[in-house]
Amino acid sequence: MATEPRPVDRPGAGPRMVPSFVGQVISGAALLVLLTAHMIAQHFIVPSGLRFYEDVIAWLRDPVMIVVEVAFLVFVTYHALLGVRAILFDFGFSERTERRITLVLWVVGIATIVYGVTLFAAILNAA
Amino acid sequence: MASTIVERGRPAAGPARRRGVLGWFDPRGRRLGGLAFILNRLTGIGLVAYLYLHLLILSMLVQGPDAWDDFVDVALSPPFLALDVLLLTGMLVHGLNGIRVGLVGLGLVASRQKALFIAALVIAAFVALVGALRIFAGE
Amino acid sequence: MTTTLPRQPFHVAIVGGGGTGGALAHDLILRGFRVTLVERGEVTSGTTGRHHGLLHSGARYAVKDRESAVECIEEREILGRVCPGSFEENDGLFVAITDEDVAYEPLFFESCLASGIPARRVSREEALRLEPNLNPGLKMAVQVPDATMDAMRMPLRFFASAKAGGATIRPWTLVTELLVADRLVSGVRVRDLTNGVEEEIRADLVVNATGPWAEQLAVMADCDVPIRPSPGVLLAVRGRWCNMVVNRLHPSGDGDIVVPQRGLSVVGTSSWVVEDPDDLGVPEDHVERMYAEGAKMIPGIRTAERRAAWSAARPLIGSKDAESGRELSRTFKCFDHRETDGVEGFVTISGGKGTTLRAMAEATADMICRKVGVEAPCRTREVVTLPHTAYYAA
Amino acid sequence: MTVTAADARTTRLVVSRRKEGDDPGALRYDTFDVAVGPRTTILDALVAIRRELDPTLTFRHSCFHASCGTCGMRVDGREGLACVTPVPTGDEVVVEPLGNLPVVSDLVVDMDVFYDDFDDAGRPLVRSSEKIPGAAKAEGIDQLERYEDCIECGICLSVCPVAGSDPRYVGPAALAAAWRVVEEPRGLDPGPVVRLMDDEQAAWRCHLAWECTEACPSGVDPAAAIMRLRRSAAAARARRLFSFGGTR
Repeated sequence: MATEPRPVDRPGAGPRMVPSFVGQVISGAALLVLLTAHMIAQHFIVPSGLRFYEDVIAWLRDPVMIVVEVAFLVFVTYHALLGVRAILFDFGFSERTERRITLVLWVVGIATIVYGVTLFAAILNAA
Repeated sequence: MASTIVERGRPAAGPARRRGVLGWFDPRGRRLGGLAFILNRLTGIGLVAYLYLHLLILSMLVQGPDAWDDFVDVALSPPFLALDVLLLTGMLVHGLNGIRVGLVGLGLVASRQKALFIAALVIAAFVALVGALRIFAGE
Repeated sequence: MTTTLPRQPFHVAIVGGGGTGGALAHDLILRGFRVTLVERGEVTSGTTGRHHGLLHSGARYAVKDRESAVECIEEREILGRVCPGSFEENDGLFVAITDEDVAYEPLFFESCLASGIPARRVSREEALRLEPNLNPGLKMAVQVPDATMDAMRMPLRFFASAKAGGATIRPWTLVTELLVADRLVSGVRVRDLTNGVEEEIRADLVVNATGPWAEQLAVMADCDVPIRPSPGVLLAVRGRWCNMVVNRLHPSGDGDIVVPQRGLSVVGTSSWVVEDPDDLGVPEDHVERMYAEGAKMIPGIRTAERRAAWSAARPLIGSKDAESGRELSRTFKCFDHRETDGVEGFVTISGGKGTTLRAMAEATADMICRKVGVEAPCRTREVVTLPHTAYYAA
Repeated sequence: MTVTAADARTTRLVVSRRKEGDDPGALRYDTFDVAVGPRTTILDALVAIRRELDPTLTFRHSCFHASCGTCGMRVDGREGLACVTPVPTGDEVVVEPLGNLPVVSDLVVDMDVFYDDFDDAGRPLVRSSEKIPGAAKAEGIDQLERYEDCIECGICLSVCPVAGSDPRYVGPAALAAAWRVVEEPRGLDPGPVVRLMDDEQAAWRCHLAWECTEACPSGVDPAAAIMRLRRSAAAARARRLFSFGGTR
């Protein structure tokens, strides 16, 4: 169905701290580094391709890798949810709905990171 | 050769190109930049879905070696490997196009978007091909 | 007998949303009238918008039509003041290519000065420095204060100002009949094309400002207007081939002017006469002539990419025997149909050109004031018009 | 348009006849067969329909040469100026109003929304002169992306996927107008314009689909203008950040 345009409001109150686009570019750049590391390290350095349980656990015990993986988790969650937010904002909901979306995504994001870190610890404990 | 009125008030299924939210994904009439926009959005949504799937699957590691290695056996079957190739391609397209979006979108190279998109696609295709060969060869 | 306007303002209905109608609406509003303007399409969609965009210095008319030339140089100065920012003050260059052109130059130059147009002789070398794309074979040139305008946006300022002053501007409103009884016009019957609703607009006076359509409207009141729709072909090519308006230094003919418009160059024009201003056509041989004649001044035009070719109908005042339109004057004329046809409440303004739209409005409004016995001076020489965007923006 | 027998053909035009206030889902088209020649444009064909078949057909037009920008519409789903769009050679062509602007009648859209944004962006400036006195060349005319080339047709707004789903976005034309003020301020202070457009609903809203630039009939390149505006905005932020006591 065609969307019938509504009257345009003036742009918002002014510059935010960091435009979400810039946030997306910065986190995207970080991901380029971290994801490349994640992929190369896990699938190219480890001879077996880091697939089987023992390999994975051994890999995760390396403190450098813990830092890299946690940083990766944080940035990927931020980047992914900011992307979801950008898409949702393009629907043209009301400003109130947009504020709610932002809030919900913050909750989801923190939950994701907490889940990821907890999972990390649990895996290492279980092994 | 007289001009004539043929028909009045024909109802139509819809406009020639969709507007609104579905219009984002309608490739008709789009040019290269528009296709990049569509591709970025689709791969982005796909990657978010994969992220959560990935986090879910990793929880199997908690259940110990047997559960995990059984899963890995399944994941090494050809249909799953094909999904891996798809995932790799999505990451490459999104990531390389992301470089273009970052460079162009901050006004650093405001007028090279087309060349950058083509470059991103070429590199993505090449790396995806190499990756696919390796994935299916089981290294 | 002169009075001020009554408390219930005198209502003028203007038919025709071209530059003349817009400027008249603006003028009448400033004089305290109530104004309703109806136009069957978008404003400026008739002749006004198809204009080549030259703000005349008057030089083109200096030799043969002194009256028009003086009108132009005066209006050029006034419009520059009341429509600031709407013109590119690029001047015009009349270039002599042939020996005949050179022989014509002294008469042209003197006529410009005599009409009050500041003209300056320019050597071949200087002309080529000013406009490197000119035909290097040119002999000499004369610089005059021509300028270019946007054929739609400049007139739009008058609509914007009239609207802001309270005029009702109704595009997409087709006049289906004039309300005439006992040889008195009391309004128009219109159809709102946006919703199909028919209604009557009562007015104390109806002004026919329909340009080349003037005769079609006038016959609805059994009146006669000696208007000849005289179309000309214009050609727009890609590329800004000149910055000044380049004219051929010779008696006005086909394809002897190149007007820069943004990234285009407009070559004009030809001239013939038609019956129906809605059915002009674009004769391909005329387009070819624009290419050929334009290239004599600026050779690059010969191979420039064609962006568009179109026809515009000038509303020329003249006898029905006119064949090409070139012999007709470019001045304008107001007709009070009480005097010409014994019909009261109906006035026609036609003839003229884009540059003189304000003067046409002033003359018409003066006539209306005289008719009604109202004393209200013209203010359009001083009041700066609103930007064109104000016509649309809320 | 007079069409000679030799090169004449008949094309079927399917023309949108939606009116203001109609249910947006209830699309209605009238179909006309029109004689056309090789040079007949969509605008010529519409004028012929109005003259010969249906005087109630409404569409915007003025200059007939891609200079006024009034006849932007969608021909077979693609935006263009009717006056320079030849009638396609197929049997049938669908003509519809621009998208992302309210329809007034048939092919006429309401430009108020467009111009409102536009005015805020810094009114379009028309150069008082492009001539550089005594110069051998009209310098910069080819090189500069001239915002004055904008003919305010609304096509960029119609093709923009972001404007397509969210009317709060100020849109490409207004942003390009703003950039023009920054690029060549002519004595004005461009600071407030940059600050106005440094906004999530303005310069930062674009998703780089680049459709505006591709569709622009006048070569304005609004997308690149938006990107340069972002750079200016980012630079202005950086300056504010590093200048003590500076306020935004």
